[in-house]
Amino acid sequence: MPAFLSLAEAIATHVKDGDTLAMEGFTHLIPYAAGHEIIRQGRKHLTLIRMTPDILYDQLIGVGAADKLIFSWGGNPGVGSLHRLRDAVENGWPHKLAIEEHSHAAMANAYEAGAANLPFATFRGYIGADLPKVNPNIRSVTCPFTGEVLAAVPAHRPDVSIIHALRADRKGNVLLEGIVGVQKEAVLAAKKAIVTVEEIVDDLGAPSPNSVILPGWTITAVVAVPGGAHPSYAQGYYKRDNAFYIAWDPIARERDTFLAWIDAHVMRATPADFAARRPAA
Amino acid sequence: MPAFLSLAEAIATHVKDGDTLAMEGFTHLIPYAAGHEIIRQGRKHLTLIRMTPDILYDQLIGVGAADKLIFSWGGNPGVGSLHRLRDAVENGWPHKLAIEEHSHAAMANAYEAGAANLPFATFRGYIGADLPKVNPNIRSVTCPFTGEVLAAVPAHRPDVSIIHALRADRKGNVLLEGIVGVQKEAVLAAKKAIVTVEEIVDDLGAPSPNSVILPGWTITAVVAVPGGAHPSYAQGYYKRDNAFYIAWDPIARERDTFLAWIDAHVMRATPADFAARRPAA
Amino acid sequence: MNAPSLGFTATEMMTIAAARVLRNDDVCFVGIGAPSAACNLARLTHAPGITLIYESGTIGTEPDVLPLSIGDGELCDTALTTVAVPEMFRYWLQGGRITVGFLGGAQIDRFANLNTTVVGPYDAPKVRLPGGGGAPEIAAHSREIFITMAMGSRAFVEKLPFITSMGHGTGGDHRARLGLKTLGPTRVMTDRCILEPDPDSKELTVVSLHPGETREGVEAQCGWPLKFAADLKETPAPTAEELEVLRALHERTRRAHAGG
Amino acid sequence: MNAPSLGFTATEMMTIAAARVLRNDDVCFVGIGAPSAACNLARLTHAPGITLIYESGTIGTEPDVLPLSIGDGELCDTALTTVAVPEMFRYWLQGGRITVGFLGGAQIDRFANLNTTVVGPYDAPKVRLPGGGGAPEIAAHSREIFITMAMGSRAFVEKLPFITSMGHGTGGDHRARLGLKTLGPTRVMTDRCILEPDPDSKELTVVSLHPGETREGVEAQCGWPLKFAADLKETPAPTAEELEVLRALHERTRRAHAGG
Repeated sequence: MPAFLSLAEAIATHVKDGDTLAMEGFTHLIPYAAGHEIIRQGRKHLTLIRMTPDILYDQLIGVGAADKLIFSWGGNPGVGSLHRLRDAVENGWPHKLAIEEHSHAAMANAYEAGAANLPFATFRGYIGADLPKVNPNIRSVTCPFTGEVLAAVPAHRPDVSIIHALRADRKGNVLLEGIVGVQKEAVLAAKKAIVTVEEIVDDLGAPSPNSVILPGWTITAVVAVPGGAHPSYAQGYYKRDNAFYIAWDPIARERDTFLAWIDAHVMRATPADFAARRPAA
Repeated sequence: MPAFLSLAEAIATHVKDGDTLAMEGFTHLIPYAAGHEIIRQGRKHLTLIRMTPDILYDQLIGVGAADKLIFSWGGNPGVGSLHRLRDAVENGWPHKLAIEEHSHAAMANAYEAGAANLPFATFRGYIGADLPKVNPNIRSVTCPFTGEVLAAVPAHRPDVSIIHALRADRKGNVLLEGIVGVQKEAVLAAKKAIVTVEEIVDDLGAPSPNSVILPGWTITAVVAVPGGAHPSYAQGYYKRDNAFYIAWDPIARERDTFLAWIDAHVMRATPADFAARRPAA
Repeated sequence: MNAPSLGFTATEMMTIAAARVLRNDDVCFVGIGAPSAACNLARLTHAPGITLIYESGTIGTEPDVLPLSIGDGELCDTALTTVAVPEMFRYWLQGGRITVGFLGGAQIDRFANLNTTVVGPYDAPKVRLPGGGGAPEIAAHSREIFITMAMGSRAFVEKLPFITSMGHGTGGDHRARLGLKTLGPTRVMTDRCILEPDPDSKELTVVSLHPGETREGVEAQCGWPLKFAADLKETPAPTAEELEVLRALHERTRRAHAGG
Repeated sequence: MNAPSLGFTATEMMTIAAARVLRNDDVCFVGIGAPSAACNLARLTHAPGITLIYESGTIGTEPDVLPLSIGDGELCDTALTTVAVPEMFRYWLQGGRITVGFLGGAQIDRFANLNTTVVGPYDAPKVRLPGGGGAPEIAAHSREIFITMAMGSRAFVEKLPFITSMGHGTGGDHRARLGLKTLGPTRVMTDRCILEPDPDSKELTVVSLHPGETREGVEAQCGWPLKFAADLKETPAPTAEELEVLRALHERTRRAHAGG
């Protein structure tokens, strides 16, 4: 059974400087509150894994928490650039960011392989593309039956994975629904997993015998943070705050407006503030 | 959109002598009615793929429909031997049956690889076991990052896969629930797929956005056969007929009692008879 | 440039041209932006049975408004089913079940290779673009690829600094030599014209000019010497229904995303 | 053989001995037969928090009656969740999340290797057994393996005709030399005694005789010269509660499976 902790306790106990950290959520259920807590606690030298870095990692990169980013698409979805990510890669601000870049297929397969405790993932990928020329972690294996050469990437095995889910029961079993992305794989691939949830309930209320549920014994810590995915969303709880995604562009474009935003909305805020940010469902 | 056919039409049109045929259903949702139709239509020289041959393949093997069996566990679950399978392997009755034998992990991974259009599946398997000595389709690949040697098996790519599902809607979309086994993978790995269902409805009534649904455009033919999984079961429709599984042992033990049963319950029966065989849910 | 007097914008023409080539039985892997608008326009007009798949895992989705991201809740709410992302890339894309993959990019070359990764050297980029996302494997595994991009001499370039996703490579049978059995890019719908690869060389060739466009005007927006088909056509102007449905879709979308 | 006067059968003793070694925080990969009875007995007595997983995909199941097959509807109805079989073998078993895997077989050797495949030559078997099913990978990936088997000189054999699943191979550090980090078989619960591998040689050694059993009686049921621990113990007889719960479970099961 996982520990039921406050967000501050969960991050303080389980996320260390230098960790390899995966925070997942494919547009849906992105663990923003946890990311803000990591910023507040001043973690440094993180290796951040995430398919779509999104505003979450733009913030972590902008404050200098990350030494390295492993990713496959680094934009503000439907809006444009992640300006803090670009500033780090193009100008080395606040410091140089190492990148290991993959395709979505590679990243998804790498999580899947990690969950399956395999050392690598194989798939038919990167054909005719240039990424293998710049990423030494893209290699190949040969099918022992047909001789076909396929792409191979190392499995993701984060020190810690953090996801946001709909709800947990009193045993720490966790329910995901809707766009479930790679969160289950991220949790099962990790040495430790922290799950923030909208609420903790007596009965998960899983609608199907095949609902996506992570048993409590696969999770290290469960934290209730209502609204903890904002400006991402929680299916059935509140909608994606698309207006915030659009508003982020000018905020992140300049270093001073970014730092002022972080100071006001992260450093001077608490996880409880997320509850008030939820738009209607 | 799939064709909505009678069972006789579906088998006559899409299952040919010599085909490689996967009929799946892991204890739950085994497509018995379709198997009986294949027997009635006298198909021969089939290569049968199935993790757990079960009574279904005992019947097909006993009537001589199969030249080869690819499998991982050939027993009557909880009861004992599959006597027709044993008679074919031990005594060559009604003719010699070639076998390609794997572990469950290998078979499940081979379906998964087939659904993913990969030529092979890799997993950490068969360590210290003798099966690789007798099955040339168990080979290995080496991880290009760690040097670890892993097991490899060819992907399953059946000519036809047949499964039984709970229900289909008018567009041929199909819902599975409960123990879903490898059926989704078997359908997606096959060149053609036939799905028998308990009923065809206006609305699938999927309880979760993540319900296991096969879109109609992945299926070749849909056939309504109420009770079509008996003596296996359909979650929420009728229970597994455990008494029949126990009763099968003496029926199948001798060739003449087996042939008499096939004559009475398959050759002289129709798909409609399955409806009457359903125990209560 | 389309004169306002034409009654539609160049972007509308591009979206409508892309929508028209979609078929009722297509299974489309949809990207955000013009592809999403085109696919949903097709669904709301001539191709009501089209299957739209977004890489977030939503299969057979029928959104009432265009999503801002590929994973808006609207997509899941209206989908036939939603699968995990590893399954999406393994069973559905690599599985060979997609008939049309939509791509776009910051830059394209004459063989319809695309760059969405960097401008300048990879290790010291002048402009760091978002990266490939699903594109490398969409380009490989979809039965055919439709590209939508606005023209411009910095976008349609002689040589890409980085090939994010392969189109026809160096042309000819390059795809086949790499073992690909899919068709690759078969159509490029721009704001000014439609291009298709030459059947043999695979070099992109203008086959249709949008209303009001000229050869010279289009050539000026392309960084390589552009070829034109012998039987160059004019793209039929948007119909009233196409414009009406597209504009209503955009208006619903604007209202939905402005909320918060 | 246990005399009727003991008040319990040898099979009951075997099942109860197996149940006792299960812990409240174990995650068990359960097979049909004695393992299923043992795991559910543990759950209904001293280990209510135990997690039972059947290879059909049911995770955290709490059946009221024992399933006849590993995929009875009862397992799914009472499970926390039910996953597809490829996921079961990839994420849950190979993923290293199982603490105890239960195995049995037609034959076992002194290093707890098991045969459930064939008696006689593989290509011309005298007896064709069901085959390995999940066993080869359960044996490799579970943190430890508990084996339940009734003794007999045709079951406990000097040399296996076929190794379906590896126990300790040829003994000593054989598992480690093959790269395995799991413990392999740590306990064999039979109808007459409990055996454990010697810490160094890994040869199975009798550590406890069930009530009423003798060294000679047990030796007669084993095909190799059997070793006994220096501090050989007697297995505590079943308690009244253990017998009551087990018999009630079997009675409920009989009633349920007789229906149809």
